[in-house]
Amino acid sequence: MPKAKIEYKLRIPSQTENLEIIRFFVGKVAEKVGFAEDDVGKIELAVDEACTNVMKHAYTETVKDKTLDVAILIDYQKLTLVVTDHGKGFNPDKIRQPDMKEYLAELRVGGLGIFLMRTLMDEVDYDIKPGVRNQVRMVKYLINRKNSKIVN
Amino acid sequence: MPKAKIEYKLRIPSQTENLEIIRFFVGKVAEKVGFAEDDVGKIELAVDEACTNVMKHAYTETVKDKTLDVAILIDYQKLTLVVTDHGKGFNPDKIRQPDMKEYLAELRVGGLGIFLMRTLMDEVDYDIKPGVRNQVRMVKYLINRKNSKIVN
Amino acid sequence: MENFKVVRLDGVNLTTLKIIGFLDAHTAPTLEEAIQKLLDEEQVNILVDFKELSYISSAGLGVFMGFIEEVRSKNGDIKMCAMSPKIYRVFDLLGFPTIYQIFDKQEEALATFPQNSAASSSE
Amino acid sequence: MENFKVVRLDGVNLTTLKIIGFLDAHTAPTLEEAIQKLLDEEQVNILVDFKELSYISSAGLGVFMGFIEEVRSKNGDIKMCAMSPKIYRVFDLLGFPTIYQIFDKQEEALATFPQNSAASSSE
Ligand SMILES: Nc1ncnc2c1ncn2[C@@H]1O[C@H](COP(=O)(O)OP(=O)(O)O)[C@@H](O)[C@H]1O
Ligand SMILES: Nc1ncnc2c1ncn2[C@@H]1O[C@H](COP(=O)(O)OP(=O)(O)O)[C@@H](O)[C@H]1O
Repeated sequence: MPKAKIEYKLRIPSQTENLEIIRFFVGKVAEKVGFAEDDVGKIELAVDEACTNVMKHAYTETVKDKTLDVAILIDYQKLTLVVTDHGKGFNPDKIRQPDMKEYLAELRVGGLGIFLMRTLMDEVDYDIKPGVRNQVRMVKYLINRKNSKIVN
Repeated sequence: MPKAKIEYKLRIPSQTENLEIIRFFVGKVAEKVGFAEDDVGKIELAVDEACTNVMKHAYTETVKDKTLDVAILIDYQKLTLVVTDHGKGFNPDKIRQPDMKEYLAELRVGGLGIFLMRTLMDEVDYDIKPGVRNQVRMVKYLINRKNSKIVN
Repeated sequence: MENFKVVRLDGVNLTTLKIIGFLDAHTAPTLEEAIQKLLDEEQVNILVDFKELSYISSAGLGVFMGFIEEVRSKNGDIKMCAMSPKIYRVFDLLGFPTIYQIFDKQEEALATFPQNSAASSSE
Repeated sequence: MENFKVVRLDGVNLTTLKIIGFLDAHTAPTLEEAIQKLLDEEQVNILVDFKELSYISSAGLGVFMGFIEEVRSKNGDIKMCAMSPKIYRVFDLLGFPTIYQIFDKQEEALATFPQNSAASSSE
Protein backbone atom coordinates (compact mmCIF):
# COMPACT_ATOMS: atom_id res chain seq x y z
CA MET A 1 0.00 0.00 0.00
CA PRO A 2 1.49 3.35 -1.00
CA LYS A 3 2.18 5.78 1.80
CA ALA A 4 -0.76 8.03 2.50
CA LYS A 5 -0.10 11.65 1.68
CA ILE A 6 -2.87 13.39 3.54
CA GLU A 7 -4.77 12.28 6.57
CA TYR A 8 -7.96 13.44 8.26
CA LYS A 9 -9.22 12.01 11.52
CA LEU A 10 -12.39 12.40 13.48
CA ARG A 11 -13.09 10.95 16.93
CA ILE A 12 -16.69 11.22 17.94
CA PRO A 13 -19.15 9.69 20.42
CA SER A 14 -20.86 6.59 19.04
CA GLN A 15 -24.35 8.16 18.84
CA THR A 16 -26.63 8.31 15.83
CA GLU A 17 -27.09 12.06 16.27
CA ASN A 18 -23.48 12.40 15.05
CA LEU A 19 -24.09 10.72 11.68
CA GLU A 20 -24.81 14.06 10.05
CA ILE A 21 -21.46 15.53 11.16
CA ILE A 22 -19.62 12.42 10.00
CA ARG A 23 -21.26 12.51 6.56
CA PHE A 24 -20.54 16.20 6.12
CA PHE A 25 -16.92 15.76 7.16
CA VAL A 26 -16.31 12.83 4.83
CA GLY A 27 -18.35 14.36 2.00
CA LYS A 28 -16.44 17.64 2.09
CA VAL A 29 -13.08 15.89 2.03
CA ALA A 30 -14.16 13.66 -0.86
CA GLU A 31 -15.39 16.72 -2.75
CA LYS A 32 -12.17 18.65 -2.15
CA VAL A 33 -10.14 15.73 -3.35
CA GLY A 34 -11.93 15.78 -6.69
CA PHE A 35 -14.55 13.03 -6.60
CA ALA A 36 -17.58 13.64 -8.77
CA GLU A 37 -20.89 14.36 -6.99
CA ASP A 38 -22.06 10.85 -7.64
CA ASP A 39 -19.10 9.26 -5.94
CA VAL A 40 -19.20 11.77 -3.09
CA GLY A 41 -22.73 10.54 -2.38
CA LYS A 42 -21.60 6.92 -2.42
CA ILE A 43 -18.72 7.60 -0.05
CA GLU A 44 -21.04 9.48 2.33
CA LEU A 45 -23.50 6.61 2.35
CA ALA A 46 -20.77 4.00 2.87
CA VAL A 47 -19.34 5.80 5.89
CA ASP A 48 -22.85 6.30 7.29
CA GLU A 49 -23.55 2.56 7.03
CA ALA A 50 -20.25 1.65 8.69
CA CYS A 51 -20.78 4.12 11.54
CA THR A 52 -24.44 3.19 11.96
CA ASN A 53 -23.28 -0.40 12.50
CA VAL A 54 -20.89 0.73 15.21
CA MET A 55 -23.66 2.76 16.86
CA LYS A 56 -26.14 -0.11 16.70
CA HIS A 57 -23.97 -3.15 17.29
CA ALA A 58 -20.48 -2.47 18.63
CA TYR A 59 -21.00 -1.48 22.23
CA THR A 60 -22.84 -3.22 25.02
CA GLU A 61 -24.74 -1.02 27.47
CA THR A 62 -22.05 -1.30 30.11
CA VAL A 63 -19.17 0.08 28.03
CA LYS A 64 -18.43 3.58 29.28
CA ASP A 65 -16.28 5.11 26.61
CA LYS A 66 -18.33 4.61 23.46
CA THR A 67 -16.37 6.42 20.77
CA LEU A 68 -15.72 5.77 17.13
CA ASP A 69 -12.97 6.96 14.84
CA VAL A 70 -13.23 7.87 11.21
CA ALA A 71 -9.97 8.31 9.35
CA ILE A 72 -9.61 9.38 5.74
CA LEU A 73 -6.36 8.77 3.93
CA ILE A 74 -5.76 10.40 0.60
CA ASP A 75 -3.04 9.35 -1.73
CA TYR A 76 -2.57 9.94 -5.39
CA GLN A 77 -5.22 7.66 -6.75
CA LYS A 78 -7.61 6.78 -3.99
CA LEU A 79 -9.49 7.65 -0.84
CA THR A 80 -9.37 5.18 2.03
CA LEU A 81 -11.95 5.33 4.80
CA VAL A 82 -11.18 3.58 8.06
CA VAL A 83 -13.91 3.30 10.69
CA THR A 84 -12.74 1.98 14.05
CA ASP A 85 -14.60 0.97 17.18
CA HIS A 86 -13.44 -0.61 20.42
CA GLY A 87 -16.49 -2.73 20.97
CA LYS A 88 -17.32 -6.39 20.99
CA GLY A 89 -16.54 -7.11 17.36
CA PHE A 90 -18.13 -9.78 15.18
CA ASN A 91 -17.17 -12.31 12.56
CA PRO A 92 -17.67 -10.70 9.17
CA ASP A 93 -17.20 -14.07 7.43
CA LYS A 94 -20.31 -15.34 9.17
CA ILE A 95 -22.48 -12.50 7.89
CA ARG A 96 -24.40 -13.90 4.96
CA GLN A 97 -24.77 -11.24 2.30
CA PRO A 98 -28.36 -10.93 1.17
CA ASP A 99 -29.44 -12.43 -2.13
CA MET A 100 -31.34 -9.35 -3.20
CA LYS A 101 -33.89 -11.31 -5.20
CA GLU A 102 -34.81 -13.45 -2.22
CA TYR A 103 -34.54 -10.47 0.06
CA LEU A 104 -37.04 -8.43 -1.90
CA ALA A 105 -39.38 -11.38 -2.42
CA GLU A 106 -39.54 -11.89 1.33
CA LEU A 107 -39.74 -8.18 2.13
CA ARG A 108 -37.05 -8.56 4.78
CA VAL A 109 -35.99 -5.74 7.07
CA GLY A 110 -32.39 -4.79 7.83
CA GLY A 111 -29.18 -6.56 6.96
CA LEU A 112 -28.41 -4.21 4.08
CA GLY A 113 -25.59 -2.15 5.58
CA ILE A 114 -22.56 -4.24 4.74
CA PHE A 115 -24.07 -5.19 1.39
CA LEU A 116 -24.44 -1.50 0.54
CA MET A 117 -20.88 -0.73 1.64
CA ARG A 118 -19.57 -3.46 -0.65
CA THR A 119 -21.70 -2.20 -3.51
CA LEU A 120 -20.75 1.45 -3.08
CA MET A 121 -17.01 1.13 -2.53
CA ASP A 122 -14.27 -0.55 -4.55
CA GLU A 123 -12.76 -2.47 -1.63
CA VAL A 124 -14.14 -3.31 1.80
CA ASP A 125 -12.35 -5.37 4.40
CA TYR A 126 -12.66 -5.94 8.10
CA ASP A 127 -9.96 -6.34 10.70
CA ILE A 128 -11.55 -7.48 13.95
CA LYS A 129 -9.87 -7.66 17.36
CA PRO A 130 -12.86 -7.85 19.77
CA GLY A 131 -12.65 -5.46 22.69
CA VAL A 132 -9.42 -4.02 21.34
CA ARG A 133 -10.00 -2.48 17.97
CA ASN A 134 -12.40 -3.37 15.18
CA GLN A 135 -11.85 -1.76 11.83
CA VAL A 136 -13.50 -1.62 8.49
CA ARG A 137 -11.38 -0.25 5.70
CA MET A 138 -13.06 0.93 2.51
CA VAL A 139 -11.37 2.19 -0.63
CA LYS A 140 -12.71 4.27 -3.48
CA TYR A 141 -10.50 4.88 -6.50
CA LEU A 142 -10.41 8.31 -8.04
CA ILE A 143 -11.37 7.57 -11.61
CA ASN A 144 -13.67 9.83 -13.59
CA ARG A 145 -12.32 12.54 -11.38
CA LYS A 146 -13.95 15.92 -11.78
CA ASN A 147 -10.68 17.70 -11.22
CA SER A 148 -7.49 16.22 -9.92
CA LYS A 149 -6.68 18.12 -6.78
CA ILE A 150 -5.06 15.08 -5.24
CA VAL A 151 -1.53 15.94 -6.34
CA ASN A 152 0.11 17.57 -3.37
CA MET B 1 -11.34 21.44 36.12
CA PRO B 2 -14.20 18.93 36.18
CA LYS B 3 -13.70 15.81 34.15
CA ALA B 4 -14.94 16.21 30.60
CA LYS B 5 -17.93 14.01 29.85
CA ILE B 6 -17.95 13.99 26.07
CA GLU B 7 -15.10 14.52 23.70
CA TYR B 8 -14.88 15.21 19.97
CA LYS B 9 -11.61 15.39 18.08
CA LEU B 10 -10.67 16.40 14.59
CA ARG B 11 -7.21 16.13 13.05
CA ILE B 12 -6.92 17.91 9.76
CA PRO B 13 -4.27 19.34 7.42
CA SER B 14 -3.35 22.92 8.26
CA GLN B 15 -4.81 24.43 5.07
CA THR B 16 -7.32 27.26 4.81
CA GLU B 17 -9.53 25.16 2.54
CA ASN B 18 -10.38 23.10 5.62
CA LEU B 19 -11.80 26.03 7.61
CA GLU B 20 -15.29 25.31 6.37
CA ILE B 21 -15.20 21.70 7.60
CA ILE B 22 -13.83 22.81 10.97
CA ARG B 23 -16.55 25.43 11.41
CA PHE B 24 -19.30 23.00 10.48
CA PHE B 25 -17.95 20.36 12.83
CA VAL B 26 -17.67 22.73 15.77
CA GLY B 27 -20.92 24.49 14.97
CA LYS B 28 -22.90 21.25 14.82
CA VAL B 29 -21.52 20.04 18.13
CA ALA B 30 -22.26 23.40 19.80
CA GLU B 31 -25.79 23.30 18.40
CA LYS B 32 -26.38 19.75 19.59
CA VAL B 33 -25.18 20.63 23.04
CA GLY B 34 -27.81 23.32 23.33
CA PHE B 35 -26.12 26.64 22.64
CA ALA B 36 -28.38 29.31 21.17
CA GLU B 37 -27.81 30.28 17.53
CA ASP B 38 -26.02 33.43 18.59
CA ASP B 39 -23.46 31.59 20.67
CA VAL B 40 -23.04 28.88 18.03
CA GLY B 41 -21.98 31.65 15.66
CA LYS B 42 -19.49 33.02 18.17
CA ILE B 43 -17.97 29.61 18.81
CA GLU B 44 -17.65 28.99 15.06
CA LEU B 45 -15.91 32.30 14.56
CA ALA B 46 -13.56 31.77 17.51
CA VAL B 47 -12.42 28.37 16.25
CA ASP B 48 -12.00 29.79 12.75
CA GLU B 49 -9.75 32.56 14.07
CA ALA B 50 -7.65 30.13 16.11
CA CYS B 51 -7.24 27.74 13.17
CA THR B 52 -6.58 30.55 10.69
CA ASN B 53 -3.69 31.60 12.93
CA VAL B 54 -2.26 28.11 12.83
CA MET B 55 -2.62 28.03 9.04
CA LYS B 56 -1.00 31.45 8.61
CA HIS B 57 1.65 31.49 11.32
CA ALA B 58 2.45 28.15 12.91
CA TYR B 59 4.40 26.27 10.31
CA THR B 60 7.49 27.25 8.36
CA GLU B 61 7.67 26.13 4.73
CA THR B 62 10.02 23.25 5.54
CA VAL B 63 7.80 21.47 8.06
CA LYS B 64 6.44 18.37 6.37
CA ASP B 65 3.61 17.26 8.58
CA LYS B 66 1.44 20.36 8.87
CA THR B 67 -1.59 19.23 10.80
CA LEU B 68 -3.80 20.82 13.37
CA ASP B 69 -6.08 19.34 15.99
CA VAL B 70 -9.39 20.64 17.17
CA ALA B 71 -10.80 19.06 20.30
CA ILE B 72 -14.15 19.83 21.85
CA LEU B 73 -14.84 18.84 25.42
CA ILE B 74 -18.35 19.01 26.76
CA ASP B 75 -19.15 18.87 30.41
CA TYR B 76 -22.22 19.86 32.32
CA GLN B 77 -21.90 23.60 32.08
CA LYS B 78 -19.47 24.46 29.34
CA LEU B 79 -17.87 23.77 25.99
CA THR B 80 -14.08 23.82 25.80
CA LEU B 81 -12.33 24.19 22.46
CA VAL B 82 -8.69 23.21 22.22
CA VAL B 83 -6.77 24.00 19.03
CA THR B 84 -3.32 22.45 18.85
CA ASP B 85 -0.47 22.86 16.40
CA HIS B 86 3.07 21.50 16.37
CA GLY B 87 4.66 24.56 14.83
CA LYS B 88 7.06 27.23 15.90
CA GLY B 89 4.91 28.81 18.59
CA PHE B 90 4.97 32.44 19.73
CA ASN B 91 4.79 34.45 22.88
CA PRO B 92 1.18 35.40 23.45
CA ASP B 93 2.16 37.86 26.20
CA LYS B 94 4.05 39.89 23.62
CA ILE B 95 1.02 40.25 21.35
CA ARG B 96 -0.35 43.70 22.07
CA GLN B 97 -4.12 43.60 21.87
CA PRO B 98 -5.45 46.35 19.64
CA ASP B 99 -6.98 49.46 21.18
CA MET B 100 -9.99 49.41 18.86
CA LYS B 101 -10.34 53.19 18.86
CA GLU B 102 -6.77 53.68 17.72
CA TYR B 103 -7.07 50.71 15.43
CA LEU B 104 -10.06 52.10 13.61
CA ALA B 105 -8.65 55.64 13.51
CA GLU B 106 -5.55 54.33 11.79
CA LEU B 107 -7.45 51.93 9.54
CA ARG B 108 -5.04 49.14 10.36
CA VAL B 109 -5.12 45.74 8.71
CA GLY B 110 -4.92 42.43 10.55
CA GLY B 111 -4.13 41.71 14.15
CA LEU B 112 -7.77 41.12 15.08
CA GLY B 113 -7.82 37.34 15.45
CA ILE B 114 -6.81 36.91 19.07
CA PHE B 115 -8.77 40.01 20.06
CA LEU B 116 -11.88 38.49 18.51
CA MET B 117 -11.32 35.15 20.21
CA ARG B 118 -11.09 36.92 23.58
CA THR B 119 -14.22 38.92 22.85
CA LEU B 120 -16.26 35.96 21.65
CA MET B 121 -15.35 33.38 24.27
CA ASP B 122 -15.51 33.44 28.07
CA GLU B 123 -11.95 32.22 28.64
CA VAL B 124 -8.95 32.08 26.30
CA ASP B 125 -5.51 30.90 27.29
CA TYR B 126 -2.42 29.74 25.50
CA ASP B 127 -0.02 26.97 26.38
CA ILE B 128 3.03 27.22 24.13
CA LYS B 129 5.80 24.64 23.75
CA PRO B 130 7.49 25.65 20.47
CA GLY B 131 8.05 22.79 18.06
CA VAL B 132 6.36 20.40 20.45
CA ARG B 133 2.79 21.42 20.98
CA ASN B 134 1.15 24.82 21.01
CA GLN B 135 -2.37 25.06 22.31
CA VAL B 136 -5.07 27.61 22.68
CA ARG B 137 -7.89 26.65 25.01
CA MET B 138 -11.17 28.54 24.80
CA VAL B 139 -14.21 28.13 27.00
CA LYS B 140 -17.83 29.09 26.48
CA TYR B 141 -20.30 28.64 29.31
CA LEU B 142 -23.71 27.28 28.56
CA ILE B 143 -25.95 29.96 29.96
CA ASN B 144 -29.14 31.03 28.21
CA ARG B 145 -29.18 27.55 26.87
CA LYS B 146 -31.81 26.82 24.27
CA ASN B 147 -32.31 23.32 25.55
CA SER B 148 -30.14 21.42 27.95
CA LYS B 149 -28.98 18.37 26.08
CA ILE B 150 -25.70 18.38 27.94
CA VAL B 151 -26.74 15.97 30.62
CA ASN B 152 -25.40 12.60 29.64
CA MET C 1 -31.00 22.15 13.89
CA GLU C 2 -33.95 20.03 12.91
CA ASN C 3 -32.54 17.76 10.28
CA PHE C 4 -35.62 15.67 9.50
CA LYS C 5 -39.32 16.36 9.45
CA VAL C 6 -42.52 14.63 8.33
CA VAL C 7 -45.40 16.77 7.12
CA ARG C 8 -48.74 14.99 6.96
CA LEU C 9 -51.38 15.97 4.41
CA ASP C 10 -54.69 14.16 4.71
CA GLY C 11 -56.62 13.67 1.49
CA VAL C 12 -59.97 12.04 0.80
CA ASN C 13 -58.97 8.43 1.14
CA LEU C 14 -55.27 8.86 1.20
CA THR C 15 -52.58 10.49 3.29
CA THR C 16 -49.45 12.06 1.86
CA LEU C 17 -46.36 12.15 4.03
CA LYS C 18 -43.86 14.72 2.87
CA ILE C 19 -40.46 13.75 4.20
CA ILE C 20 -37.93 16.55 4.49
CA GLY C 21 -34.20 16.57 5.23
CA PHE C 22 -31.96 13.62 6.11
CA LEU C 23 -33.39 10.16 6.73
CA ASP C 24 -30.79 8.10 8.59
CA ALA C 25 -30.53 5.86 11.65
CA HIS C 26 -31.04 8.89 13.87
CA THR C 27 -34.15 10.23 12.20
CA ALA C 28 -35.77 6.98 11.01
CA PRO C 29 -37.80 6.62 14.25
CA THR C 30 -39.62 9.87 13.43
CA LEU C 31 -40.86 8.41 10.15
CA GLU C 32 -41.64 5.11 11.82
CA GLU C 33 -43.89 6.86 14.33
CA ALA C 34 -45.66 8.81 11.60
CA ILE C 35 -46.47 5.66 9.63
CA GLN C 36 -47.44 3.72 12.76
CA LYS C 37 -49.88 6.49 13.60
CA LEU C 38 -51.52 6.15 10.18
CA LEU C 39 -51.92 2.41 10.68
CA ASP C 40 -53.40 3.00 14.12
CA GLU C 41 -55.97 5.23 12.41
CA GLU C 42 -56.50 2.53 9.76
CA GLN C 43 -55.23 4.78 7.03
CA VAL C 44 -53.42 2.38 4.71
CA ASN C 45 -53.32 4.39 1.49
CA ILE C 46 -50.03 6.17 1.89
CA LEU C 47 -48.07 8.29 -0.53
CA VAL C 48 -44.59 9.31 0.54
CA ASP C 49 -43.41 12.49 -1.14
CA PHE C 50 -39.58 12.53 -1.38
CA LYS C 51 -39.31 15.94 -3.03
CA GLU C 52 -37.56 17.58 -0.12
CA LEU C 53 -35.60 14.57 1.09
CA SER C 54 -31.90 15.09 0.56
CA TYR C 55 -30.46 11.89 1.97
CA ILE C 56 -31.43 8.31 2.78
CA SER C 57 -29.47 5.42 4.28
CA SER C 58 -30.43 1.77 4.76
CA ALA C 59 -31.98 2.70 8.12
CA GLY C 60 -34.46 4.85 6.19
CA LEU C 61 -35.14 2.14 3.63
CA GLY C 62 -35.75 -0.24 6.52
CA VAL C 63 -38.71 1.81 7.69
CA PHE C 64 -40.62 1.16 4.48
CA MET C 65 -39.68 -2.53 4.49
CA GLY C 66 -40.94 -2.73 8.07
CA PHE C 67 -44.48 -1.63 7.17
CA ILE C 68 -45.12 -2.74 3.62
CA GLU C 69 -46.40 -6.25 4.39
CA GLU C 70 -48.87 -5.07 6.99
CA VAL C 71 -50.10 -2.22 4.81
CA ARG C 72 -50.64 -4.50 1.81
CA SER C 73 -52.31 -7.19 3.90
CA LYS C 74 -54.88 -4.49 4.72
CA ASN C 75 -55.38 -3.74 1.03
CA GLY C 76 -53.44 -0.51 1.25
CA ASP C 77 -50.12 0.47 -0.23
CA ILE C 78 -47.10 2.68 0.34
CA LYS C 79 -46.25 4.46 -2.89
CA MET C 80 -43.50 6.96 -3.47
CA CYS C 81 -42.93 10.03 -5.61
CA ALA C 82 -40.62 12.89 -6.53
CA MET C 83 -37.28 11.33 -5.63
CA SER C 84 -34.11 13.19 -6.55
CA PRO C 85 -31.78 11.20 -8.80
CA LYS C 86 -29.41 10.76 -5.85
CA ILE C 87 -32.09 9.13 -3.70
CA TYR C 88 -33.52 7.09 -6.56
CA ARG C 89 -30.06 5.67 -7.17
CA VAL C 90 -29.99 4.15 -3.69
CA PHE C 91 -33.41 2.55 -4.20
CA ASP C 92 -32.31 1.30 -7.58
CA LEU C 93 -29.04 -0.14 -6.30
CA LEU C 94 -31.04 -2.43 -4.04
CA GLY C 95 -33.74 -3.32 -6.54
CA PHE C 96 -36.45 -1.58 -4.52
CA PRO C 97 -38.26 -0.28 -7.61
CA THR C 98 -39.43 -3.88 -8.14
CA ILE C 99 -41.37 -3.85 -4.88
CA TYR C 100 -42.49 -0.23 -4.58
CA GLN C 101 -44.32 1.90 -7.09
CA ILE C 102 -42.23 5.02 -7.54
CA PHE C 103 -43.62 7.97 -9.52
CA ASP C 104 -41.89 11.02 -10.90
CA LYS C 105 -44.69 13.39 -10.07
CA GLN C 106 -47.04 13.55 -7.14
CA GLU C 107 -50.11 13.89 -9.38
CA GLU C 108 -49.35 10.66 -11.23
CA ALA C 109 -49.04 8.84 -7.94
CA LEU C 110 -52.26 10.30 -6.55
CA ALA C 111 -54.24 9.14 -9.57
CA THR C 112 -53.28 5.52 -8.90
CA PHE C 113 -54.93 5.32 -5.49
CA PRO C 114 -58.50 4.03 -5.34
CA GLN C 115 -61.36 6.51 -4.85
CA ASN C 116 -59.03 9.41 -5.00
CA SER C 117 -58.34 12.15 -7.47
CA ALA C 118 -57.17 15.36 -5.85
CA ALA C 119 -56.01 14.85 -2.31
CA SER C 120 -53.06 17.03 -1.67
CA SER C 121 -52.02 19.78 -4.05
CA SER C 122 -51.25 23.17 -2.47
CA GLU C 123 -47.56 23.24 -3.31
CA MET D 1 -18.40 22.95 -3.80
CA GLU D 2 -17.89 26.62 -4.54
CA ASN D 3 -18.20 28.23 -1.16
CA PHE D 4 -17.63 31.86 -2.08
CA LYS D 5 -18.40 33.98 -5.11
CA VAL D 6 -18.33 37.64 -6.09
CA VAL D 7 -20.87 38.88 -8.62
CA ARG D 8 -20.07 42.24 -10.17
CA LEU D 9 -22.83 44.60 -11.30
CA ASP D 10 -21.66 47.74 -13.05
CA GLY D 11 -23.87 50.79 -12.64
CA VAL D 12 -23.56 54.32 -14.02
CA ASN D 13 -20.79 55.59 -11.79
CA LEU D 14 -20.75 52.81 -9.30
CA THR D 15 -20.09 49.11 -9.09
CA THR D 16 -21.95 46.74 -6.82
CA LEU D 17 -20.15 43.63 -5.65
CA LYS D 18 -22.54 40.98 -4.43
CA ILE D 19 -20.65 38.67 -2.13
CA ILE D 20 -22.09 35.20 -1.72
CA GLY D 21 -21.27 32.36 0.66
CA PHE D 22 -18.48 32.16 3.22
CA LEU D 23 -15.82 34.85 3.47
CA ASP D 24 -12.86 33.47 5.42
CA ALA D 25 -9.07 33.20 5.13
CA HIS D 26 -9.51 30.76 2.27
CA THR D 27 -11.88 32.83 0.18
CA ALA D 28 -10.71 36.37 1.07
CA PRO D 29 -8.22 36.46 -1.86
CA THR D 30 -11.15 36.16 -4.30
CA LEU D 31 -12.70 39.34 -2.92
CA GLU D 32 -9.30 41.02 -2.79
CA GLU D 33 -8.81 40.38 -6.49
CA ALA D 34 -12.26 41.66 -7.35
CA ILE D 35 -11.69 44.94 -5.52
CA GLN D 36 -8.14 45.31 -6.88
CA LYS D 37 -9.56 44.92 -10.37
CA LEU D 38 -12.00 47.79 -9.73
CA LEU D 39 -9.15 50.02 -8.55
CA ASP D 40 -7.12 49.11 -11.62
CA GLU D 41 -10.08 50.31 -13.68
CA GLU D 42 -10.28 53.44 -11.51
CA GLN D 43 -13.71 52.50 -10.27
CA VAL D 44 -13.67 53.76 -6.69
CA ASN D 45 -17.40 53.97 -5.94
CA ILE D 46 -18.04 50.55 -4.55
CA LEU D 47 -21.08 49.10 -2.89
CA VAL D 48 -20.71 45.69 -1.32
CA ASP D 49 -23.99 43.80 -1.08
CA PHE D 50 -23.89 41.33 1.82
CA LYS D 51 -27.37 39.92 1.27
CA GLU D 52 -26.16 36.44 0.36
CA LEU D 53 -23.12 36.34 2.60
CA SER D 54 -23.57 33.79 5.33
CA TYR D 55 -20.26 34.05 7.18
CA ILE D 56 -17.35 36.42 7.72
CA SER D 57 -14.14 36.11 9.74
CA SER D 58 -11.43 38.67 10.48
CA ALA D 59 -9.69 37.64 7.26
CA GLY D 60 -12.75 38.93 5.41
CA LEU D 61 -12.89 42.14 7.42
CA GLY D 62 -9.21 42.63 6.65
CA VAL D 63 -9.93 42.86 2.93
CA PHE D 64 -12.03 45.99 3.42
CA MET D 65 -9.49 47.49 5.80
CA GLY D 66 -6.79 46.85 3.21
CA PHE D 67 -8.47 48.97 0.53
CA ILE D 68 -10.41 51.67 2.33
CA GLU D 69 -7.60 54.23 2.63
CA GLU D 70 -6.64 54.03 -1.03
CA VAL D 71 -10.26 54.18 -2.17
CA ARG D 72 -10.99 57.23 -0.04
CA SER D 73 -7.79 58.99 -1.06
CA LYS D 74 -9.17 58.74 -4.58
CA ASN D 75 -12.46 60.31 -3.48
CA GLY D 76 -14.31 57.04 -3.64
CA ASP D 77 -15.80 54.91 -0.92
CA ILE D 78 -16.61 51.34 -0.02
CA LYS D 79 -20.14 51.20 1.39
CA MET D 80 -22.04 48.16 2.54
CA CYS D 81 -25.61 46.96 2.61
CA ALA D 82 -28.02 44.16 3.44
CA MET D 83 -26.06 42.41 6.18
CA SER D 84 -27.73 39.63 8.10
CA PRO D 85 -27.88 40.25 11.85
CA LYS D 86 -25.22 37.58 12.34
CA ILE D 87 -22.74 39.33 10.06
CA TYR D 88 -23.61 42.78 11.35
CA ARG D 89 -22.86 41.59 14.87
CA VAL D 90 -19.25 40.84 13.90
CA PHE D 91 -18.84 44.30 12.38
CA ASP D 92 -20.42 45.83 15.42
CA LEU D 93 -18.25 43.88 17.86
CA LEU D 94 -15.20 45.54 16.34
CA GLY D 95 -16.66 49.01 16.00
CA PHE D 96 -16.55 48.90 12.20
CA PRO D 97 -19.85 50.77 11.79
CA THR D 98 -17.93 53.90 12.86
CA ILE D 99 -15.69 53.70 9.81
CA TYR D 100 -17.96 52.20 7.16
CA GLN D 101 -21.40 53.32 6.06
CA ILE D 102 -23.64 50.31 6.39
CA PHE D 103 -27.20 50.40 5.00
CA ASP D 104 -30.13 48.10 5.55
CA LYS D 105 -31.32 48.21 1.97
CA GLN D 106 -29.42 48.35 -1.28
CA GLU D 107 -31.56 51.24 -2.59
CA GLU D 108 -30.71 53.45 0.37
CA ALA D 109 -27.03 52.82 -0.19
CA LEU D 110 -27.23 53.48 -3.93
CA ALA D 111 -28.85 56.86 -3.35
CA THR D 112 -25.87 58.05 -1.32
CA PHE D 113 -23.33 57.69 -4.10
CA PRO D 114 -22.64 60.79 -6.21
CA GLN D 115 -24.17 61.03 -9.71
CA ASN D 116 -26.05 57.86 -9.24
CA SER D 117 -29.61 56.92 -8.69
CA ALA D 118 -30.52 53.53 -10.12
CA ALA D 119 -27.48 51.42 -10.84
CA SER D 120 -28.25 47.88 -10.04
CA SER D 121 -31.72 46.71 -9.14
CA SER D 122 -32.91 43.53 -10.79
CA GLU D 123 -33.12 41.46 -7.66
N1 LIG E 1 -18.95 -2.58 14.11
C1 LIG E 1 -19.66 -3.69 14.38
N2 LIG E 1 -19.62 -4.25 15.62
C2 LIG E 1 -20.33 -5.37 15.91
N3 LIG E 1 -21.11 -6.02 15.01
C3 LIG E 1 -21.20 -5.51 13.76
C4 LIG E 1 -20.50 -4.34 13.38
N4 LIG E 1 -20.78 -4.10 12.07
C5 LIG E 1 -21.61 -5.07 11.68
N5 LIG E 1 -21.88 -5.94 12.67
C6 LIG E 1 -22.72 -7.17 12.59
O1 LIG E 1 -22.99 -7.43 11.22
C7 LIG E 1 -24.41 -7.59 11.00
C8 LIG E 1 -24.80 -7.14 9.60
O2 LIG E 1 -24.70 -5.74 9.46
P1 LIG E 1 -25.50 -4.97 8.32
O3 LIG E 1 -25.27 -5.68 7.04
O4 LIG E 1 -25.09 -3.55 8.37
O5 LIG E 1 -27.03 -5.12 8.71
P2 LIG E 1 -27.84 -4.67 10.01
O6 LIG E 1 -27.02 -3.66 10.73
O7 LIG E 1 -29.12 -4.13 9.48
O8 LIG E 1 -28.02 -5.93 10.79
C9 LIG E 1 -25.04 -6.80 12.12
O9 LIG E 1 -26.34 -7.26 12.41
C10 LIG E 1 -24.06 -7.03 13.28
O10 LIG E 1 -24.33 -8.25 13.92
N1 LIG F 1 -0.70 29.27 16.34
C1 LIG F 1 0.19 30.28 16.19
N2 LIG F 1 1.48 30.01 15.86
C2 LIG F 1 2.38 31.00 15.71
N3 LIG F 1 2.09 32.30 15.87
C3 LIG F 1 0.82 32.65 16.19
C4 LIG F 1 -0.19 31.67 16.36
N4 LIG F 1 -1.34 32.30 16.69
C5 LIG F 1 -1.05 33.61 16.72
N5 LIG F 1 0.25 33.84 16.41
C6 LIG F 1 0.93 35.16 16.41
O1 LIG F 1 0.07 36.12 17.00
C7 LIG F 1 -0.09 37.23 16.14
C8 LIG F 1 -1.45 37.89 16.34
O2 LIG F 1 -2.47 37.07 15.85
P1 LIG F 1 -3.88 37.68 15.46
O3 LIG F 1 -4.37 38.53 16.60
O4 LIG F 1 -4.78 36.57 15.09
O5 LIG F 1 -3.63 38.63 14.21
P2 LIG F 1 -3.02 38.31 12.76
O6 LIG F 1 -3.09 36.84 12.54
O7 LIG F 1 -3.87 39.09 11.82
O8 LIG F 1 -1.60 38.83 12.81
C9 LIG F 1 0.16 36.71 14.76
O9 LIG F 1 0.59 37.69 13.88
C10 LIG F 1 1.25 35.66 15.02
O10 LIG F 1 2.52 36.25 15.07
